Amino acid sequence: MNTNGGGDAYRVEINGDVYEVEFRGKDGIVMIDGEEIQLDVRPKSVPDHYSMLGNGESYIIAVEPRDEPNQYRVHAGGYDFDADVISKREAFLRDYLRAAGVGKAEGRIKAPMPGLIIKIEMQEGEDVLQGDSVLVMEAMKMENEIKAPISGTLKELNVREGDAVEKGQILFEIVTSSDIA
Amino acid sequence: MNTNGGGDAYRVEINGDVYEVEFRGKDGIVMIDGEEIQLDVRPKSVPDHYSMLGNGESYIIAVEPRDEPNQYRVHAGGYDFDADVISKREAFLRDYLRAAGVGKAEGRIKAPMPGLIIKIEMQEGEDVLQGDSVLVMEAMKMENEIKAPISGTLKELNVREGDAVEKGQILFEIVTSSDIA
Amino acid sequence: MFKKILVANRGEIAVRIIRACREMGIKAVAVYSEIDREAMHVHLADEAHLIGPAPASESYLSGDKILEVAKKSGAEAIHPGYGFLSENGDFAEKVKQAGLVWIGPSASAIHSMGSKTEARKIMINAGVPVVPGTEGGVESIEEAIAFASQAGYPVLIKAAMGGGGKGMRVVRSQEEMPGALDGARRESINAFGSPLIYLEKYIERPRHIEFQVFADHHGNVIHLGERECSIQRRHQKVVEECPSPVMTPELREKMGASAVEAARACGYQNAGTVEFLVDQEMNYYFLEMNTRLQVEHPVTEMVTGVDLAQLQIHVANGKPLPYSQEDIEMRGHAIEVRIYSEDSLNNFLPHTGRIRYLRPPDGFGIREDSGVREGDEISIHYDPMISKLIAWAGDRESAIRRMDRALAEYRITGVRTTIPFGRLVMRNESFRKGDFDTSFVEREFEIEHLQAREKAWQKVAAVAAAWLRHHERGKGRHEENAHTVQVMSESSGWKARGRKTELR
Amino acid sequence: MFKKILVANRGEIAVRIIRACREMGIKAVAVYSEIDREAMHVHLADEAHLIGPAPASESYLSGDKILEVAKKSGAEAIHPGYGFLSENGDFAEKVKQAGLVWIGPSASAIHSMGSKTEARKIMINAGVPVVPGTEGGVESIEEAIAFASQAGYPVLIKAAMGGGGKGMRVVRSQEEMPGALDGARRESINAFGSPLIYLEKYIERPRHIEFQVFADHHGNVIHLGERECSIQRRHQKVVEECPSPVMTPELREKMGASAVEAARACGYQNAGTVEFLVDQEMNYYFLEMNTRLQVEHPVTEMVTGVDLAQLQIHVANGKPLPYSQEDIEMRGHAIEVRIYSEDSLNNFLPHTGRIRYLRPPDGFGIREDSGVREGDEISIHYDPMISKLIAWAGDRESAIRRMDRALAEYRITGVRTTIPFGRLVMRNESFRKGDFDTSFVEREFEIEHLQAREKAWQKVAAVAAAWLRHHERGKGRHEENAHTVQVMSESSGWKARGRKTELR
Repeated sequence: MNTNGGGDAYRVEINGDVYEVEFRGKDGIVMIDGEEIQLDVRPKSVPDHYSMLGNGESYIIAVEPRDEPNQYRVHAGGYDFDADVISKREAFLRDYLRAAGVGKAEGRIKAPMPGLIIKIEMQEGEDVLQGDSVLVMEAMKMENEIKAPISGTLKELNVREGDAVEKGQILFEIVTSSDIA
Repeated sequence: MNTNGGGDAYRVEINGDVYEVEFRGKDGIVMIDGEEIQLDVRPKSVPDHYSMLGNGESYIIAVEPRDEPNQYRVHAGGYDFDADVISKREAFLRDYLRAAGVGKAEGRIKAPMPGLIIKIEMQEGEDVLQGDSVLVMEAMKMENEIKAPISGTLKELNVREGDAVEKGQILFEIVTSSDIA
Repeated sequence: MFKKILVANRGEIAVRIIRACREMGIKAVAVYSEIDREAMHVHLADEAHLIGPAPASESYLSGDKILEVAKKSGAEAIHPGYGFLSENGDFAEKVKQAGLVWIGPSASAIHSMGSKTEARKIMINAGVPVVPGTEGGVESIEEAIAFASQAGYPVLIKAAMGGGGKGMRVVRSQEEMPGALDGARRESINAFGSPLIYLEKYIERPRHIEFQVFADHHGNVIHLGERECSIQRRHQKVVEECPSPVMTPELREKMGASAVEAARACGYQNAGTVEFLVDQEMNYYFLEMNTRLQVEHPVTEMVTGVDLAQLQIHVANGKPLPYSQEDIEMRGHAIEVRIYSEDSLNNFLPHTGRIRYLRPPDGFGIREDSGVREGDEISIHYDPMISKLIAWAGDRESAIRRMDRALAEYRITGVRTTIPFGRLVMRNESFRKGDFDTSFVEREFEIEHLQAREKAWQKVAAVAAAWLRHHERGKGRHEENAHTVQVMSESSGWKARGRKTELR
Repeated sequence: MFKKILVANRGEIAVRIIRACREMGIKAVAVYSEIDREAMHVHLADEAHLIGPAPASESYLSGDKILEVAKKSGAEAIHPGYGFLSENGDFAEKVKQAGLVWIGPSASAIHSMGSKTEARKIMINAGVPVVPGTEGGVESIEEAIAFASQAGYPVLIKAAMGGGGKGMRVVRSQEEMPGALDGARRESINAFGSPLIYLEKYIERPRHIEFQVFADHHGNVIHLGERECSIQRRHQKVVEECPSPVMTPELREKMGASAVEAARACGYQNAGTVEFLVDQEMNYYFLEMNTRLQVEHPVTEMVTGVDLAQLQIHVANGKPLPYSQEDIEMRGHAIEVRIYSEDSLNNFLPHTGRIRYLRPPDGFGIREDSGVREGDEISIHYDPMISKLIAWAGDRESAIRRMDRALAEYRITGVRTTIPFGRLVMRNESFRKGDFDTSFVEREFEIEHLQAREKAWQKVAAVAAAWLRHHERGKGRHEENAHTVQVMSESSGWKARGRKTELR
């Protein structure tokens, strides 16, 4: 599958779309979903920015420093993309584990900013639907509803009304039935 | 003269004007020509910039990286200033040496940019007046006359017509009569 | 003319006013909180004075400290900007009593318009159309339900002292009423220090169109045309334009006359904005009057050519308006996109952090009003607005294309922003046609739509992310095995690395 | 409309054209030399192709390579910008023969106007006033001296194929003639590949006023008012404005009609500029016609509201001008200051180097057309212009104050710039009064004047420089004696450092 021994091929997932990207040799040849691109990438002298020429097409890309090792927030063309990049090897492993029922949906909700919990709308153990408001945080003088990103059961509600929370602190977890099974 | 032992006082020369600046203690008290200023300087997170509050007055200052140890090119208020900063100790020494006839006027002319010498207007050993054109350099498609900054005798004309020169390379030296004496 | 003005604000509006002062030859005095020592308004001002800790209540809302600085620095007038003390009539009065000039309307006009209920009464008397609503504040849930039953659902709960969408709730049925009342009161107390709320009939799918008015101290009142501000998220404007795509010269004349009437009715002076709701049949209703310079004032400036901030100072100095109504001419079209530090992929949640890189676009027709620079921190203490990007062009279609081009060029890293959202608005079919209302964002921008970006750019992002991962792994390995790599011939380096990866 | 355009240029004008394409929904193809891989125009374009090494003769002047890229990329038209191939009629012809559209006038118009002597003849025939001069090129020193004796000194030597001040010499007496002829020829050969020069009567203290003209392919020709370009150093414009402070509506109509006549006389199409010298009695003389977009076109755009770059593409596409002469309305006043990488303290010598920090000003009325960004290198290979800063306001006085404010806010480090010079111009009494001519820079800006800056700022600079020296010494010592310092109590740290200094 990969003439270079499998180490230079990646699976990239953005908004549910999956791209297979493979780097071939040092001449800047990249295969993306079977299409060959002559790629020239230059890190800019300014923070986070890269200039890319792909078959002559010109792009400026900015990439945010990451919280998670495989996660990249890419700014391209005025849009933002959250990309998950794993090597082919990791992808095989992940697929295998998922097929075997191991692994967990991403139901752990973190505080998106520092703030104050002013209202909790649901109780631990309750069933929630995607989009339900679980709690209300105040930050920057605004009330912000924190909604359930997936449907499931509300577990480990780690905060109480009046708590001050730090950015990134886990607020609650939603466990799907497949997680429980 | 200086309660801290003389190490925190400086003589600054800009465009022929001389300022005496002394730093007193750690509370940001600065004396400039006898006037007391409460000074708060903060290096900015961007290159070369500093924010200064002096008795409540606000200034943004940028300072270029230096070629010479005592020389600072300061951008302030949209203007550029070439400042020469020496400590009081160095100032005493310089005054003493000058009085004793040691030291040299700054008659060494360097190439202000990389370029090509296309014409030499004067010969080594000739007497030159301040403002006389000594040679013509071409750079950026323009002919640039290199003029004598002081009057004196042209010595060590180190370049010939057709030479390519690097930025900072010494082109020639003008020796004043006092230098010779 | 004044020699020195204190600017009682921070961020882009403080910068805007400092620049107006500079251009008029007036010294500008900034005030700052402890975390704002490095803020842009401090750097650009002629003087800057510390007024307290980060929380606004102890600094930018502390009128006494600000007055103290004004006296100490010898400022003759105070410009409040928008937000903070700008619509605080008591402070305006204190400024006057201290012998200083308040750059804004009189305390009584601020008080009248600050109370939504009183403002309604004045407008009704002046013959300006208003939305049906409760005559005064509503205290009990029964009162609220009684009004809603009579006027018919949906109704809107609003904070009597409010503004900017804070303390607002739409109620679509009786069941929603208790929770909505609670929430609105809580926000109102937090934001305005008052639990007073009132109810209005909720106009379905209205447009939000406002008129810029200006009055001097000599009885002259003019308007400078309208602004279309229907593109809102969480009841907060995010894209504004001038003129409105649905305005006709006839309607402009009629609504402009109402706006001037509204200003006259409350004895108005200086810059103000009369906000109207316009329904699908182009009926308009007085919504409220903002007694200050508006965030979105630049679009009016670009189209009329009038510098509103300088005009405020001019008028506050007692000079007559240099323009009559006939002098105000509108040319071309301007659009503003507010760049907030928010994650538009994540429900517009405010995003705090340090701006690592920031470079706005430039070129013909592009204006940026910014309050922060590279290296600055977006903290939880203040509004998360980074800047306002404005595009002017000869016609609306060209202005939209120009804004789209500019947004694509804008580079910010370190915080997430509303730039991607702005681009999607510029490319939205309904927006391009001018066919939208205040429900635009919730109707057109389901979270799924926000995430479904141009696929071509998504592919580029995928390649870039893969390249980075690849490159980082290369680097990591290189450091780890520096010795091994060095003894390899250069040409076989890549292959060696491939093999190494297999082994780990 | 075109789907793809190749931009045969670099720097700010390439960026300007790429943006115009973007805003019209057209793909822009950039070309670049080896040292320009990281240049701004490459980043902003949709496509970018390498065309050769750094020297312009092997890249941006290589018409064949550019045509090759145009074919490969599928571009339908070529926009040459200004400089490089923009006034090369042979290349314009080649483009046409390759089946592509040249965004500019016909090869014959370029050839006619490119030869200063032929242009003079055409203008004389068309009844446009010209400066007395030699009828053709001058080869011998005798011819030159004969003309000068007849017309009277001073006379001006000019490169027949020239422009931009290159190959130009003022000769005030017969003794100066030989050296001046040599120098002018040398520069002309280097810059334009031709030793052909000619002589003109030198108009003492003239103003340089030029008219923007526009012609479509359907016989319509209009002008878009004038630009005042008298502020020059080394015969190169550095500050321009629109309108001219001395223009009257009557003179504008008269000169505008001459400009339109000039364009008609050479069968002109697309954007062009007719340059006039205006003497102290307001007589005007045709100087030359530039058959391309002008560096200073933004001031016209700001005042007329017309996007000249977009209009060029529109007209080249064969569409009729969307404006008649009556539609062109001038509003307010615009000033441009060119930001060059030059040391204004040191005889405006070009300054090479890497831009360490760059942040332009912004706000109402401010436009920046930039070709470089932070981290970019100003090399010896190309023009040292960094950007053009433009300020618009309702009147000239306000535009000057706005420009002054903006220049004071502009931050660049790493290279020396014309920003301080720009500020001095804005604050110069003669400039403010509009009382100046092309000798302004040499008359008002002796090197001594350039160095004598505002003393208040000089004092600030002195304190800053001392602080830095002090701070650096502190730091150095701190690192050296980290151990010693650590054991000292914090409160006595400074005193200890003082003592340490004494000992070294």
